[in-house]
Amino acid sequence: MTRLVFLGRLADVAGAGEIPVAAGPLGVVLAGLPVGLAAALMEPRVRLALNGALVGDPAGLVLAQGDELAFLPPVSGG
Amino acid sequence: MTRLVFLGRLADVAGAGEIPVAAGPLGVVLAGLPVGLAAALMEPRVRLALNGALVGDPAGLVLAQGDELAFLPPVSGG
Amino acid sequence: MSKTLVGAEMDIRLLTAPFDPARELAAFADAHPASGGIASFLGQVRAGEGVEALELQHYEPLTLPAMHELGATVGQRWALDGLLILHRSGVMASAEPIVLVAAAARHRRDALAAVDYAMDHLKSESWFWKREKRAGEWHWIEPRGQDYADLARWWPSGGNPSGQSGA
Amino acid sequence: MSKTLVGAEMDIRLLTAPFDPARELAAFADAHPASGGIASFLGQVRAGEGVEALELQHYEPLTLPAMHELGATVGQRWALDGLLILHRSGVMASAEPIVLVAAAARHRRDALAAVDYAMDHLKSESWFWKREKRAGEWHWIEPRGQDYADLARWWPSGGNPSGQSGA
Repeated sequence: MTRLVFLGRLADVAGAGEIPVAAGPLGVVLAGLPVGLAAALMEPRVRLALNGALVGDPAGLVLAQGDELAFLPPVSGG
Repeated sequence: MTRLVFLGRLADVAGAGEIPVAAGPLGVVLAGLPVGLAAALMEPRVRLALNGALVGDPAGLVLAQGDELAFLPPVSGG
Repeated sequence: MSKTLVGAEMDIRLLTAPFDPARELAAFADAHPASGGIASFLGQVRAGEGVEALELQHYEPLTLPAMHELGATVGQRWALDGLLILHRSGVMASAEPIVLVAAAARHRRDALAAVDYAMDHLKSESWFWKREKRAGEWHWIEPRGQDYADLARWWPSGGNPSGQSGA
Repeated sequence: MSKTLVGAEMDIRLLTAPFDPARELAAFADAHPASGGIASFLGQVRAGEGVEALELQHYEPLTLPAMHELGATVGQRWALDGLLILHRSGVMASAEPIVLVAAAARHRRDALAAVDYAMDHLKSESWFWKREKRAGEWHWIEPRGQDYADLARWWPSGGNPSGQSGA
């Protein structure tokens, strides 16, 4: 199991702050999500953080057991 | 009678925060003061205020009865 | 409460409950009697304007580390005796404090510039997602263009500004 | 306590006894719940460095009127909801507050710039004469060159800066 975490408005789109998914390549994980959610997560301005570290290039990312992948829309600031 | 008021280090030179003097032209008033004090008061950086209003050009100033003439050395700020 | 030492004494906290800015500032001033000046900025939820509540969401693994990085940058950039950065997350009511930044320094300009810089970076680059409740409905807030303009003041001229970095 | 109204609510006071900056700031923040931000600067007598006491002398007919003029200028120059300028005169001990300036504004930059401007002008142009007691002896303080450099930041480029004007 691995967890997808949604921040800001992405949590509204997902209907939850996080969801559990099966480990595997990110492309496969996204393909298993509702199409509206997958589209929102793949917007270019959405950043990714894997286990608390920002992901430079998400292409080819493979989620392992216990991983936490966070989807970060543009921040609104403090 | 008219009063001369000394601010900052000028009060030290005068030995008092203010002194009473006879009314009359400023030049005459200054000539009646100890020479060291008169010299300190006439330094170009010393500003004058007559009854609370800054004096633009002290030349020809004549002190009337009840006037207060303040000698203001450069301020050190707040 | 989290403390780091990088020259200036740092007090950087991410708070999930209301705080008292006057008490925090008084403690900060008491801690820095040798500093000539203390500059501060307090951001609070604007009363009126129909905003019933404000929520700031943070992401634990990123938000606080980025605040510490910002503190370290500010502490290296200006000669400070101390730096305080308090930031709320969670739901806040009208007029409630959101953020308090204070800098203690020997020289006034260092303290004021440090607060200015920290606020610009907190407002435009920190990992917070904000929404407002109006007429019973929550609305997410997108970044304001002004925040990026404020930030641009700190770029070296001719520099190549990077995108949002989170610190 | 003296109040003037010029758009922003002004609270400008020349104090001859110690004041509590935390209490003043808390009251100021409470008075401006609709302001997004409150910037402030607190100047205090530096502890250590051999200074046993600081004295600020004022000249009643000039000092307070000039503080009010400065407040009016600041209130016209930036969009503020409120402006607080408190300044001590008399003898102050180590770590005692000297000056507190606070500005409440809808926008952060207005509040910070207003405090910055007010401090620069208070430090270099206001009618105070300062002396320090070291090893039992009082010494008058001359203006610092830095104060004038700070002030020059606000001159319009190409402008013709006047000499010290007292406001």
